[in-house]
Amino acid sequence: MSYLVRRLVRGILLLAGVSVLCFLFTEMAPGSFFDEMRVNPQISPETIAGLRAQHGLDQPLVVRYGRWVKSALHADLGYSIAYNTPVAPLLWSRAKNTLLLTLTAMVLTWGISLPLGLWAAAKRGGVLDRAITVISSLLIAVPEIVIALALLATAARWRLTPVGGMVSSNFEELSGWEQFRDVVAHLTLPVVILVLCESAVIVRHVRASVLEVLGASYVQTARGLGISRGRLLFRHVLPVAANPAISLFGFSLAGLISGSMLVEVICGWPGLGPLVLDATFSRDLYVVIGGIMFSALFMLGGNMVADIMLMVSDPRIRTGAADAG
Amino acid sequence: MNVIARLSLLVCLLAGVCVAGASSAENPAPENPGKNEELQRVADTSGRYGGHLTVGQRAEPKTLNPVIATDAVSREVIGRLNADLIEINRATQQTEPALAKSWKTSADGRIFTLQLRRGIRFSDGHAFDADDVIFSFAVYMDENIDSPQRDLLIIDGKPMTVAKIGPYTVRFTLPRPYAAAERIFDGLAMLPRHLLEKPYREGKFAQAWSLNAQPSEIAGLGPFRLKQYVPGQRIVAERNPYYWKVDRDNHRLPYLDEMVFLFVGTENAQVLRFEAGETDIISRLSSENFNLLAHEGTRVSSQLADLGPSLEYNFVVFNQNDLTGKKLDAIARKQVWFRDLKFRQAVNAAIDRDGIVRLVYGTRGTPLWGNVGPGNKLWINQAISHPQRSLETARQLLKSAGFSWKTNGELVDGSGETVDFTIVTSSSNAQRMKMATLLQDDLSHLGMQVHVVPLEFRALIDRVFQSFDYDAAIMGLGGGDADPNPEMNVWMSSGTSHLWNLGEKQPATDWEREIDQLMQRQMVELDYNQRKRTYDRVQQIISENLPFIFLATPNTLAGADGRLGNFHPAVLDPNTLWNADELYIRGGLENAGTR
Amino acid sequence: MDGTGKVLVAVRGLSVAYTLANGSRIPAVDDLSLAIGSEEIVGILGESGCGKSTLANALLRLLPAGAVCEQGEILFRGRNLLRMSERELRAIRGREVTFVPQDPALSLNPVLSVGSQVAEILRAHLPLGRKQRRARVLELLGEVGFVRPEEIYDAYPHQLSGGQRQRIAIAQAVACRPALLIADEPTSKLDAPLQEEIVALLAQIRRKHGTAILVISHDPAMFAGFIDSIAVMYAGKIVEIGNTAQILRQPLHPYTQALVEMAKSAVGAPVRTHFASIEGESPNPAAFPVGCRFEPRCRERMEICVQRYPPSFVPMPARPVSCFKYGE
Amino acid sequence: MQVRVRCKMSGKITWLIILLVGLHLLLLLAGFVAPYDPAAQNRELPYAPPTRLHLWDSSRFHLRPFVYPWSPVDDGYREDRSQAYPVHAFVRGDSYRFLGLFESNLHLFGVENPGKCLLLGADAFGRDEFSRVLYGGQISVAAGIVATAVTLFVGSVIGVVAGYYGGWIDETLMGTTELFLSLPWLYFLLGVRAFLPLHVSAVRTFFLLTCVIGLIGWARPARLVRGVVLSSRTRNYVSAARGFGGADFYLLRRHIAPETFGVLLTQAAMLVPRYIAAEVALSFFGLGVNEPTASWGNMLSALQQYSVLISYGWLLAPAAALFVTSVIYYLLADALHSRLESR
Amino acid sequence: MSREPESQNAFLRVSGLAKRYVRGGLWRERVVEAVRGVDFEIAAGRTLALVGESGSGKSTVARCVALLEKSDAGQIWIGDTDIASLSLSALLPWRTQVQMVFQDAVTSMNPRFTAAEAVEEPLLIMGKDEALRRETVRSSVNEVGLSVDGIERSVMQFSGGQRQRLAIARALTVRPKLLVLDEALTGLDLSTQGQIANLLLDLQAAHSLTYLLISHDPAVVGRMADVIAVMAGGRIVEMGSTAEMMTAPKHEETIRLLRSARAAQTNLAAITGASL
Repeated sequence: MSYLVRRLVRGILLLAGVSVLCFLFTEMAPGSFFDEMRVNPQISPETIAGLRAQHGLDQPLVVRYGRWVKSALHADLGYSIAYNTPVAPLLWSRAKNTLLLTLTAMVLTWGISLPLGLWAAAKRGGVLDRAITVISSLLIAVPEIVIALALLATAARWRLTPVGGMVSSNFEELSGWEQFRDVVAHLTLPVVILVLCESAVIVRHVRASVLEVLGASYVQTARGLGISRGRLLFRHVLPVAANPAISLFGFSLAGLISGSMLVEVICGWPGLGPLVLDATFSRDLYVVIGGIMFSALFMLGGNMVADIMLMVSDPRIRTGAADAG
Repeated sequence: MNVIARLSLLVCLLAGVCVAGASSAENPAPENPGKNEELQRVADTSGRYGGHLTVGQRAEPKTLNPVIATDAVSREVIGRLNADLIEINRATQQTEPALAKSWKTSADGRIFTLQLRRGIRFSDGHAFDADDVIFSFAVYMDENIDSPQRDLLIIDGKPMTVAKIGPYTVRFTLPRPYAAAERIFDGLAMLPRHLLEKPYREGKFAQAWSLNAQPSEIAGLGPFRLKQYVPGQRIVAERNPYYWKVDRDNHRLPYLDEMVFLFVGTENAQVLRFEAGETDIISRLSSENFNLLAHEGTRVSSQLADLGPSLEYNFVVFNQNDLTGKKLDAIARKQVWFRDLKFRQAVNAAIDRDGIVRLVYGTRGTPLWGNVGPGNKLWINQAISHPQRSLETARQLLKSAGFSWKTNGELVDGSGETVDFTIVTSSSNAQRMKMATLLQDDLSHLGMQVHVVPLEFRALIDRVFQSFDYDAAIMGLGGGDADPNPEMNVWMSSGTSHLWNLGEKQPATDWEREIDQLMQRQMVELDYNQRKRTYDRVQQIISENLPFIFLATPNTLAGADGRLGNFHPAVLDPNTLWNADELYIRGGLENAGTR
Repeated sequence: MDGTGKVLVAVRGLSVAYTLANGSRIPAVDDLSLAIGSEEIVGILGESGCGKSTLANALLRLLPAGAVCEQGEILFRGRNLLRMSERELRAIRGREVTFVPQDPALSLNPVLSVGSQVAEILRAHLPLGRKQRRARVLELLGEVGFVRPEEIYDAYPHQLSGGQRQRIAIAQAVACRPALLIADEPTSKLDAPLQEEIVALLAQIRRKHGTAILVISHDPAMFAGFIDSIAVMYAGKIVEIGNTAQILRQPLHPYTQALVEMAKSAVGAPVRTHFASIEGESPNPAAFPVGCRFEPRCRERMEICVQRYPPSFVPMPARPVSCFKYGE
Repeated sequence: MQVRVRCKMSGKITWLIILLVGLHLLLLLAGFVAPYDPAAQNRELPYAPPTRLHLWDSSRFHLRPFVYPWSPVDDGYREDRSQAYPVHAFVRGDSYRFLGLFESNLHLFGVENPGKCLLLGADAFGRDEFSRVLYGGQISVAAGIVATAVTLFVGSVIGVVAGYYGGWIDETLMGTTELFLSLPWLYFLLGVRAFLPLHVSAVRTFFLLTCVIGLIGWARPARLVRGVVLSSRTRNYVSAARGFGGADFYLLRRHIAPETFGVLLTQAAMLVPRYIAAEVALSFFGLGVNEPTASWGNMLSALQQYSVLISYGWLLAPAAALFVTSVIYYLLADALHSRLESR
Repeated sequence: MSREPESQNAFLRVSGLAKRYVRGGLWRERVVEAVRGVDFEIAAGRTLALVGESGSGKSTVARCVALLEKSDAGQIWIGDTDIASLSLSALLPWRTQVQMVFQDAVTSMNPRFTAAEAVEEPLLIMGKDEALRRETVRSSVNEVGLSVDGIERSVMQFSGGQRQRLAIARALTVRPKLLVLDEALTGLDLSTQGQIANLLLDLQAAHSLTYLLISHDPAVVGRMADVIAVMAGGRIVEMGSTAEMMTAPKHEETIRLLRSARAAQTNLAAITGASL
């Protein structure tokens, strides 16, 4: 079987597995969407039971799963209890924003982490290397939510950037260029938070893999032939060190949808994060399951892209050569 | 790397997608009141037209359908787009005419005849009349729709009936006398029959007026009408040019051009964005955030309001539910203590309520000894005693109930079992978590081993309402209306929120039986003083028998941009937006917020 | 040294030592002097561990971590390489002094096309445009013996055979027409037929461009017919220097004698006869003998050999040799 | 230059280990070093800022530092200069169990009652933040390390097996990691909480924390380890050992698993602080360390409130402690790694 | 192709050996036929040399014979048993019969091991007790001419020649009958190469070992092998006795491979004046 076929089969199995486990997990979690209404003294249990029946929540798990699969095959991914609409459009309208945020963040994260990791490895033990060690430890040690809040507070106090949302409320009145600037301004803070939190880990990995490559004899050879340091790092070391980095990149691609949940919630970014988190806590099951399926799809795609990138970037893999004979 | 180049291209493309949006159109100027319109004049209001108000909401509304909306944020938006027949004035806590310009109550209090305003129109220009009222109630009462409001309209298991008497007259018949029945009408939005009858007939009512509905499909009688919904971001509502209220100078309300509901996600974000000037109004502030905004805020100007005690009451409830057949033997054993009044009294005596007010509410709160707090001026029983914290009293009570102490200070009951129980509370509510920690410490002075277990909200609800798998819980109730009627389900032994012992077939104790009778009586009693006396007695019984051990109530705290006029926050929900039609921006057409 | 032209590189009294993690010092090259004339091909003959690779690396100032040039100087066109900044060195490396590495399998970057790896050297040193570079690379590839340079240009190292890879390495090395090329065991990892081709290629490069070459090998057979002079190295020191014919025909040092003997007997002997070899192994650099370092393995050892290191004697013209056989 | 760096390496490792031992000793001896009982509330002093140590009073210099008590004012606290409390060493105070063994009430330092020496200020309940950081470290660091160990153990076993056997085993296991990476863990946590008894003892909480984290976290290290194994399984010495009839388990144990140490070390240095901080999230589901027991995670969760974070900066102390710990761990892992490499 | 009929006392007989590698590509898979229809046999106590360019398939043959890889087709007979058809567990006893010495001792020993650990590894795997292991390691190490002192050092601290000796010692611990020497003499100094070759010759005489020698060095092959088989493109293109092959090679590949060595030698001879 070729790689792609194997991968696709695995992907389908994965999606099936994820959906089954999602249903089991949601079954395990206590409470249901309508439970919040129980606290309201003015709503009767009969009403709640009626609503549950209306949404088929009183059906056995297998029946619900069957219905969901049917709906998933119609590309609806189930029906949101809270929003009273099919899940897929609900998700998609927000997924676009999530992608905008996470892709920007990812591009920046890698754009920053790669050179930094390279530099730190090249000047091992130097000031930058130490600074990176300390700063990345700081970023890893402090919970993301605290980092995010601190940055938000700074931005709010000094009026550096808007502190939430995706566009200003007068967005429609702006000209095209102003609209772009407006989105960028709103994007800044969540992106900075994401970049900080993500790069802490990536810089370290990049540094480790670059260190490994720096010792390779072809790097010594290139150095001996008078290739300048920067050129050596970017042209000669980086493409090789990229291999482990690409696996990591695969992770970040795979985590595109799910990775920014917290930041989206804190910054009020209108992405999947707030929707799915809200749905999780309000037990709007199908939105959660839809969100998970969505991110599982991304996970598959991300890992696949990473593997393909590996093939593209590493001619040894690409040409399927190696140790024959 | 090539890939990165491609990705950045994708980013640009996506940005393009998101940037492309509709261009805005100018709002129509408010139309002068016509002759045939029976408008309501708000005598003491004046303001100036223009501007928009941005409100930060902690969550995204789920629907714009008033009949099926259950969550607070949806209702907050819906409330601005719709109007009721009779309203509760949040400032006075009294009812006043709205779509019904007047009403008459029959002597036995069972028949309400409402005169509707003539000549007023829905926000799409379509006229409003009795048919709309009849249609609305048909929908609310439809069993297949399971509207949360339906339960309000069912009294003693029988629905109230509605009849059209004339084009502008409707009559409501209650199955039996019902005190303050007119208050029910607040919160029952009148629906446009011309728009909703079709989906209703087709059985698709629940799907109607979802967030994705076009503005043209939605019409209401509220001060604003839907202009735009951006998923995950905001709802923009624009002035309803046909709104039925005018100000002192006969200018048609509302003053604001637009209201923008921003979905900010969290309480933190709500505060941050208010602080940054991105939103203009904020409600349900915690005392810490209130202090933050008061002391360190960077807003150019803001008006913060501490409205004093709210209607919310926080309490500890011990699990006294009937656990037979529940396989919860460990809890059943502990219920011997929980059912012992002296035990509860001891707990009550040991609680440092002042500490709660200081540490949890930063002094912006009030200790509570009963279910009606000082915020509810009409109904509080001032005679209820406020005993000071006394560990000595608590120890005496425990001793007299047969408890004793081991040498290491641990409390044991008569049979030698260590008093050890858990308090569950919602992990998303920082205040109640703090109360639990304080309580734990207070009770440890009595030798009780108390464990605090924070639970995610629905998990908590599940335990308290369904599985009864808990020892004690800290919860909060109230806030909806000042009237005793909404409390029926809490205090009636058969009530759905009779938390300490849910689903009783009959009252388990004499005092519960007495409360049942008193509550029934106050419900049919039409005279305020008579009702007050009855309800005072209920409060008395509760404070003596401690089914709940009351802790404290937070103050209602709200804030708004300094340039917002007619900002009159109230204790009742919605604290800040109840008079949205009267809010205006001082000093110009531009919004005060920085954009 | 009877080189043809003026001296290109002069190594004077060079000592290189490694310091290990435990702090012990290991001398790899000890008070070594050597001169390479321009357009000259000099061979360093010695077994592994004798310090010949360290010498080669020292000439390029490419010593691995932990190795330090402790003494001496390396004069390249009169300028001391040991005193140069990294920047100055970079201008020399690859441009003036280049090298062909030992193992072509490891010395080429696995993820870059070989053509671009050659172009990299040009890019680093010569002000050529992209197109010019490519043309120049193709020319170089032709020069090192590729029939279809265009196809090779875009190939990756793993797609090439060992010999082809070594040709690429040579193309890299000669890309900027260097004055000196250092070839450290350029053929030891190659199949026999290829060794010959590479040697021929190196000889051709000298012929065409007048590049001085320093070849390092353990096999005297490789030097025959293409090297001008040979320096024999043993345990960090040069024990004998002379022109190739002289050394191979009449080796003076017992060590050289043994090496030449082994090489001569390598082929043609009957099946299952024992190979000629020198008993024992080269001494551990951490504990070099005080006296002659070859003494423990020497068939002609004398008393004095144990006591001190033999100075350089010149028993024949231009044939310095460090052995007490020739003096004292 | 390079030489000196190398020589310093082993010295560096020694220093880091000494630092690390010191840190852990400090946490272990929390009862002695901390001046107060970490659960003792001072309801008069909510959010009291760190006590300032003084050497000068209005008139003269004192050799022994002393503190002034905080007195509450409108928007915070002011020092009440009317009375000074000198700081004494080896004082009697709240009792604790020394090393969990015997009762003691001797503390490294303290001031006389009613004075309070709150080195890092107080939390919402007026509890001494300094004492809580020390006590909290005991649980958090242990949980972080054990959880990391569990994660890495599970991750490396699965990664090694997947990378070594390849084929359908690899497909299956890597599919499983993808599955695990995409599951709705929030729901899982809710479910886990529902199945547990309400009150979970400290030991079981600890066990639970580590299990939950380990269960959720193994997928990433598994994939990283797999990569290393993939490249190392084709090495000649592995083939050689197989040629001697070495069974898979032998090969894995003797040859392949040691190759993964480098990756695992790097991972460990990153995961320990991450996991300690992860308790912030877990405590939301009631799976964290419950009040009044301190842990760095549950202490940090107070900072999830914006107003607290802004107004009471000293409550970041556990983050600072976590930061210091993680820097030491990271430097150590890095040094060990490069030592392994240079061998 | 000429072949000496020695089958009556052949220790190893290989017939029709084939091995394919499947390389997974993104879209499709590629099949590389490394070895096709290889037949040869080695008499007990004799040496057969497989000669060929890198990539000619000789290493694959070596790995198949040394039971490191499973062949896709063909038989490998040792006595009456086709070991190619055996299951992994049934193979176990045969592993003591066939051992492999790799080209680069650096890569064939785990750098984390000490010399003693490396040498005793086969015994450890076979579950021998410690005393026996120690004794066998001692005798094997002695046999390859190394001192037992210092075998607790890391293998990385040994020189190339010493490591190759260690590798041979390791192979000897299980008393094999057939040694597969995969370029075991390549990349060493002349002196060291000579020493190791001599050692191998001595061992062969002492234990009547059979060698399958993989090499590209005509000097080594000419001295050590009784029979030379030349491989190209996964097949044996020419096979014959060493004398025959060295003096009268027929196939162009043989000529190419063996000529070059002579060329260098001719040069040397020309200079030194020695005669061949």
